[in-house]
Amino acid sequence: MITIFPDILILLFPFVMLSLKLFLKVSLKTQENFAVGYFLVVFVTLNFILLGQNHFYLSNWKIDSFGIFMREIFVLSSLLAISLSHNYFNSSVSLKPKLLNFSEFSASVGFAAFGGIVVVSANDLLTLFIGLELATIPMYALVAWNKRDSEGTEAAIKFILTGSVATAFELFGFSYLYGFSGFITFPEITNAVATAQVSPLLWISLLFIISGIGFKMTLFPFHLWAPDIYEGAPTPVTAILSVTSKAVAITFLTVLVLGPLHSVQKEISPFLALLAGATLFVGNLGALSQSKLRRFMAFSSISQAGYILIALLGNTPNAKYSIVYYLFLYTFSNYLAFFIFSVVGKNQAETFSALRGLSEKNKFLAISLLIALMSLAGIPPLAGFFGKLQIFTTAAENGHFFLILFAVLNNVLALYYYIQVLKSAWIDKPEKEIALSIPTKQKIIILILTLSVLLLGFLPFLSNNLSIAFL
Amino acid sequence: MNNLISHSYLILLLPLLSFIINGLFLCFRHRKMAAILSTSLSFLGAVFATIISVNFFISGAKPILAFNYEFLPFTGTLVATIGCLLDSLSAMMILTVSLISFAVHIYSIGYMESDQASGRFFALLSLFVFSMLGLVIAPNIFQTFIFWELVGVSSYLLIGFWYDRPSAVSASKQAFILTRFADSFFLLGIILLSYITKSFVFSDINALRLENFAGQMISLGIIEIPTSDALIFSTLLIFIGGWGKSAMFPLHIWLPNAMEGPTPVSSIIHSATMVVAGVYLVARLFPLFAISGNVLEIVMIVGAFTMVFAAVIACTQKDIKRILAYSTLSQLGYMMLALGSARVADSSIHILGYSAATFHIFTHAFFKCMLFLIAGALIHQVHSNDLNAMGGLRKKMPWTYAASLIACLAIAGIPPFSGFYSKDEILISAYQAGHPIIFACALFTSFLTAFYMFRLFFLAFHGKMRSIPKHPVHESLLMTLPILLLTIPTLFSGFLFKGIFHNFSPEVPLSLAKNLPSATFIPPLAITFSVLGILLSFLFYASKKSNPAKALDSDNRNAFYKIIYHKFYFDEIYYAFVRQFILGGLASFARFFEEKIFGTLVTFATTLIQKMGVLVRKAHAGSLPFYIAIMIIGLLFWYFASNLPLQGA
Amino acid sequence: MFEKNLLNLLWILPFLTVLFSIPIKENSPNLKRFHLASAGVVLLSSIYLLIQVFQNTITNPSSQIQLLYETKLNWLNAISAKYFIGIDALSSMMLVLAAIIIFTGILATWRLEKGQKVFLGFFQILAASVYGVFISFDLVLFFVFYEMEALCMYLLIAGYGSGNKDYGAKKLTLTLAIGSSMILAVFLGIYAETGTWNLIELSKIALPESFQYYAFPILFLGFAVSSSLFPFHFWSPAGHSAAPTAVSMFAAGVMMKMGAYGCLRIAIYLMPEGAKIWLPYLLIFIAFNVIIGPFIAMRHKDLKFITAYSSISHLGLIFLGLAAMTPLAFRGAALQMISHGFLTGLFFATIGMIYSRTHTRDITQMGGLMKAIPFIGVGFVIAGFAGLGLPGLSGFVAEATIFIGSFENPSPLCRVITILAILSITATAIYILRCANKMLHGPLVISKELLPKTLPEEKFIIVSYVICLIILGIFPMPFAKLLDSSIYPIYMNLIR
Amino acid sequence: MTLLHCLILAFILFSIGIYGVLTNRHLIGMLISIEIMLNAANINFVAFAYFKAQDPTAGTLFSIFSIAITACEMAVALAILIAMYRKHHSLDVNNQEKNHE
Amino acid sequence: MIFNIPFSDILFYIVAVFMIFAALLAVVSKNILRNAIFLIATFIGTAVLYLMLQAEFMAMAQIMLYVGGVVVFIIFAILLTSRLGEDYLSTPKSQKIGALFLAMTFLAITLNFLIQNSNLLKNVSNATPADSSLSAYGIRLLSYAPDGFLLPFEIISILLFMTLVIAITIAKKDDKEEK
Repeated sequence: MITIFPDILILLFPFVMLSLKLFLKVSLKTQENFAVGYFLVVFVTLNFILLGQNHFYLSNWKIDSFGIFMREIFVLSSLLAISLSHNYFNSSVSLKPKLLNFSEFSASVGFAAFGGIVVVSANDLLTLFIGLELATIPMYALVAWNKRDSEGTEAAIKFILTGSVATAFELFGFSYLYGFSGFITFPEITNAVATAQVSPLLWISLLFIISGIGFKMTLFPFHLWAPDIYEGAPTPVTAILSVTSKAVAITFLTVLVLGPLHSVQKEISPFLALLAGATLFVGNLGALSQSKLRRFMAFSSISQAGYILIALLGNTPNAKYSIVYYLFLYTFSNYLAFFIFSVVGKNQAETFSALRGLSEKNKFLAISLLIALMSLAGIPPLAGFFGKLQIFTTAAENGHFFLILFAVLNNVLALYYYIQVLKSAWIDKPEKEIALSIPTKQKIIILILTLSVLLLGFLPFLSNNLSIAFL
Repeated sequence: MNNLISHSYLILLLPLLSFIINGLFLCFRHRKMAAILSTSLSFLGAVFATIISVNFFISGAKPILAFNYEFLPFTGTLVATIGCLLDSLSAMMILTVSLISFAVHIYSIGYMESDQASGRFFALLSLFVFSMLGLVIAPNIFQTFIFWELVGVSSYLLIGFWYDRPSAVSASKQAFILTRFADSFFLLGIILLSYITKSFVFSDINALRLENFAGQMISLGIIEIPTSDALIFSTLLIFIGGWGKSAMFPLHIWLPNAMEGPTPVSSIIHSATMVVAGVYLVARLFPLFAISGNVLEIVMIVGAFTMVFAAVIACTQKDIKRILAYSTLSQLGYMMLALGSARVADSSIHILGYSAATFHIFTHAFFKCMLFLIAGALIHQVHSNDLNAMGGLRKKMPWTYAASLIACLAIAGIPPFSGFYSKDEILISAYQAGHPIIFACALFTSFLTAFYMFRLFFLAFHGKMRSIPKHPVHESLLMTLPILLLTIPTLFSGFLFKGIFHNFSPEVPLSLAKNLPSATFIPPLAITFSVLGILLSFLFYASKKSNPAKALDSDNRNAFYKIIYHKFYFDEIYYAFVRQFILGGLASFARFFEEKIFGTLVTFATTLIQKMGVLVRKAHAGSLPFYIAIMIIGLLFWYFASNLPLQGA
Repeated sequence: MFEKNLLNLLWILPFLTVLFSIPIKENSPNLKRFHLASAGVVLLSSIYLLIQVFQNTITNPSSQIQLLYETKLNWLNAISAKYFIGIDALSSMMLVLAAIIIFTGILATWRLEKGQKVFLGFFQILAASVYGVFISFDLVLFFVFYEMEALCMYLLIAGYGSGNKDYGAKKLTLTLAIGSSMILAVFLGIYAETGTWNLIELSKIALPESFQYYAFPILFLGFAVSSSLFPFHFWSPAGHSAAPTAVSMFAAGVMMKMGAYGCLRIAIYLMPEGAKIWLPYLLIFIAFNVIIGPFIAMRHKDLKFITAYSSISHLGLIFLGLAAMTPLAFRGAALQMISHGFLTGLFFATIGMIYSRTHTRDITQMGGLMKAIPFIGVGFVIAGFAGLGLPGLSGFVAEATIFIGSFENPSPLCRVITILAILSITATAIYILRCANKMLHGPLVISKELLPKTLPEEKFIIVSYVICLIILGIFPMPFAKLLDSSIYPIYMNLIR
Repeated sequence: MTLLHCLILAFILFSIGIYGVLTNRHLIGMLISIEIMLNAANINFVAFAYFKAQDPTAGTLFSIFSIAITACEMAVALAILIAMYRKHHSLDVNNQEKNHE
Repeated sequence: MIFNIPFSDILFYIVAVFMIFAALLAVVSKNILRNAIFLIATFIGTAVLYLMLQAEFMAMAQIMLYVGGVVVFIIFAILLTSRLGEDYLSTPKSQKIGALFLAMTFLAITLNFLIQNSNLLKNVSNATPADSSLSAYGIRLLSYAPDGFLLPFEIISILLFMTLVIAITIAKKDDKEEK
């Protein structure tokens, strides 16, 4: 019973938060503490679930190891996003007005997390689709959360319009998949794909589905929205977008590609490989000459999406394992970077020049930033490297050497732009002195994240625990 | 005897000790101590060397491998060792080097007295002696190369001893680079030779027979040649090493320039010992050279040409050290010529050439060293190298005058002085081996030698003082003593040791020349030429009618004289070559390639990526319809590019 | 057991040093003392290990690779990567080299005024990374250590360097990253082919020839990037000229050797067939390094550029040794790695000392420094002599071994390049003497008061390097024999 | 009336939607075009359900759900539009095209 | 010949043409309110099509949800945000041509695809005759068997609730808190 318990907890979370505001009228601080505590409890509960078994609830609600780990990632991401948003609700940050409606905000975050959980638990196309929308629609709203900031609403408009087109793609894809197989439940689709003669209907459905999900996962060339939206959204939302949203999308693809479409994985792999290669290349190119941190992170996360897509080229247990492992490490690294940016951007716009002189003002932050960015760049012994190594190993087992070579060479480009950021923080002298203060709570979180990024890759703890569950 | 031999490592150890102690501890603050230590160790060394070599010759002159330490094994048989080979040649060289080094040490105490850096001087001098001794006792060619390089470096350091003088610095650089240039061929020769023979040891190399390699081929990269030819080629390459070190034409230019160093250095390194290393090398590998086709002829021609060439230049110079340097070149040419002329036309060997060359090494070392010391003494007094500043020193420096007369007579080849005997043998050898033109050249050069040496002698000591020295002229004991000491071998080494050198005969795998023509007419002829030279010189420079000032005037001369005076402009050619061809040509091209061609490629690649980055950045300019359009285009793009079989099978 | 723990400590200790140095106050003299002590401990342990390995190798000679003091722990089970470290002859010598350079590198920053804590911290991480590279025998572990240096290299150069430092630092870091990317790709390929990362196991498996055909050049060139083989040498002049002294010493002395070490230890060892196919063609690149390198050095005025191109040409000799594929040439290459480590360390150390006094590296603006700072001048000259292959110093031993060894390879191209390489030693002499003469000799240009006397720690640095150069130059035999025990298995793989 | 006809109709509607979304400067106009595209997808579902699928109920139900989802999306979109209108007083696409880069 | 065509086909063509025209007008019409009206027309056409495809429930839902829900939303939004009839925004001709080209290309490619694979679309399955009665839908909708729709049904209720919350949050004025 404990297996379903966390799902129910997350489902209840938005209602509880709304109740807190509407009926109990508790203060913002209590709300924040409660939300963080709530997700912590869920995270801990998730860790108690026995791994390695498949559970089904209501026939179609599937909970397996992959699902549990993805839940952990969604919960973790929500937890971190809510802690990150603390500053933004309490004061004006980054020269933008402060955010309002915390309870609705956290409720939306909770809904998005639940959407992710739906995606990973889905056993039919419809649930999958609804889950995806459940995870996406709150994002549209979250981007627009700062109504008093015109950039935010503008970004949200772009986001929702392009997103709806992508939804149309997805629907088309699903309709053809349904037309091809005649069913919407996974076991039947699996059957149809495996036994029936594979027809172009399947391929066109895949084309549409991948194009649609490519939007959410920021695959080339459906990624164009990302920089604008990442830039326009409030920083915590950007962080959620780059982690939860991406995690949901890759989960969606994993559930499909390694689930019903498993038997045609070989045929899809060239497509996926091309997508991955193009995505990470374009992401890296775009990041080369940026000056705004969030926009920069957008391109960075585009290329990360390319890397993570590579994992789908591998065999089932390894691929799932790699995705989970990578997402864990990516979550830590990415949030670490965003936490630092939010601290730095407290009283100024979040641009590269805001970082200037960081190493002199605050060594701790500067070192954390170094660790975060080098982890994203995939430099050992930091976490990001091991995630990438795992992904590459997975793909290598199926012989995608040229993609791997291309991807690792792209790492050099990535290194270049991460170094650009580091240059601002470590080398450049500040233009004007702006005081830096870190609240103790954030300091602790940054410390924890730094240590995780530093150690989780090199120490075999996480990797081996995950591998026991999968392999 | 065996007891002594077992301590033969002392030959190397004593100077090395002196170098280390001086270099590390005494060099800066205790320069007097350094001088004393160095000199006394050098004295010990000289005594030890004398005992060893005398013992060696007395006990029958059988080659002994005194010690042989493994230095670095390469492959099975190819092992680099550091050892000590005592045979006639090396014993003679040990004796020469040690004695001269001792003399020069004493001399240097006086000569370097006022120099603040004399500690360093003695350290480096010891280093040189160590290296030179290591070179002469080498039982294998690898050790030869090691010490060959070390003498090169000590020569470099000593030429550039006064490193704040730009001329000294550039001379030292030139000397090092030119010899290094030759050495690179030497090294290549060694590697080629050792590749063929699988051994570095002289006894193995000298026992080679070309016939053993019949039918074998070896690739030199571009071409494939028979192994026997490769062997000959490697011999030639090794000779190029000697070519540079012994400053044969056209690599000779460094030697006169090397006179920028302190005079004791010139005397020991650039006249008596190091520069004969090339000759020594050829002598050491004589059997190899003998079988190697025409290499000996090349040796002979190079030697002969350098001999005449240098002698001609020497006749016009005004710098006494340069005169002596050209004289050294000329004498080295004699030696090379002697070695080369040992090969008779019908490819038999006239061993007299070999013994004459070694004999001349021996005698020349003493009298030339002495001449340099004398030159140093003169320079020390008048503070100038220029003959213009000298003259009439006969009365002020009587001992020196007497000694220099002896030395000049020796080099001019007047009996009974040592030079006569050795030079005589060279002439005979050249004549008997059937090289009449070479013989004529040698004879002519002996005339020139007498002329230019006495030109120097007369201009320096006779006539009137042409400058007023700042200090009163006197003879210092420390400087005169070694000069006088060296008169002893100059006087006696000729007729005393003539016999010993006749026993110097390496095992040559060729038949010895027979039916040699009689050469009894040569000694008188040679003496006549020498005397003619002396007389002519007297006529020009010392007789009543002569006008030294006019004789020394180099400006109002005809073109021919000027060309000779400017050493046929070889310095200028060298500098032009280095600046225009090496630095301006090759190096500039290399840098051009690196920076302009290759660098442009790299810049292009990075710019390309940057530009692509800008393009991608520009694409995200914020236009919503554009984004949607790209999504549609993307869908269509992947329709075609995704490799999915969309058109059905 | 003690040695085993010591070996593990080698790479852990630098990290611990960084950790414990965090509470120490910035600019406190204890900081550098603490770091120096830690580096000293590593140095002593590495020397101790070298002696142990030496005794072991001499007492039990074997044709197999002799890995001592192995530690083998399960690490990343998912990809069956192990924590597998050990030491053999080659790695023990490289360790000592690295430890000496790290130790002296810390000494060379003794008078750094600003940001010492960060500098030393990053420098220790660099140290850990090279120690790790030389002792790890698992490809993942190896790569982790190999790539770790990218973490700190940029900041060390861009933060503490001189001149066009940001540019140089980026060029260096990114070019090296290209190399390590190539390496990683091939490692993954090897893993996909065999399912193991264990170097020892892999050496017993013959990889498929077609795989070797594609993978070898990528792997070899990947390693060669950090050893600045043409056409990947361009980082070296820019990077070295920008780097601070200690980092230059490290980069040229150790890091560039890591690449050559990898070429020998991994590329040639694991892919002998690929090596046989490709190395003859790679000789063309090597020719550039060996022959054109010194000529470019001749044309430069900046000391660090000269030294960088000198390094390029010397590393070309290492590659010549590797490409000749004879045991003797391999040994020469290994000797050259160590020898060049010392001599280039000395070079960059003296250049740093000179620069700290003259504030210029343009040799035409200096002169007569021998008068003012004879100690440093002598150090520079000795480094120069070692560089041009003077017998008695280590350079000669290595170069002669390489030449003799590579001449044994009968392939025409190899012969031609060997011959040209031998002849190009004159060019080396030209630029080194030109440099020494312009800078040290002649009349003193800068007034003597501006040139402070040689400091004790500088004397120590110079003396220790000179001792190393001389020991290796005069007693090469034990080292050669030691290296042979590591090289022989590699050669056996090649002819199997 | 065959499956093919229905699918063709759906694609025609989709293309019209594409044209509309690309040419309409009014944000609500764009939304309307997107609605047409989504509607086309639903036609597909129903057509497949009628002509081909083995589980026709599922297809029909799917399209009902998708209508609901679309409605949600529209609701949120319009909410954002209204929020934006408050700020900008315009719903012109061109008004918000700032040069971001 | 035209009489050979069954009635259903003729009806289909009529409906199709109607829908296409309505959709075109909904897209190109210059008045935003008119656009919305034509959208209704399109939806009604779709509903008719659904009826022809024996999806009565679907047709009902289409009318209720789309016409009654979405379009009303849209019209409200139009009324809220603009003054009637004054909202015509002209688009550059080049953009129109580009869009037309893109749309036609898309259409051409997709139609080509369909025609290429038309054989795949012919095999009409008659595995189970569709039980399109409302109760069948209802039972299916609330069943939690493996092919039941209870789960999506529950989840979509959450989705709707969420939409409610966030749409209100986004659209409402924050006057109270702004002070």
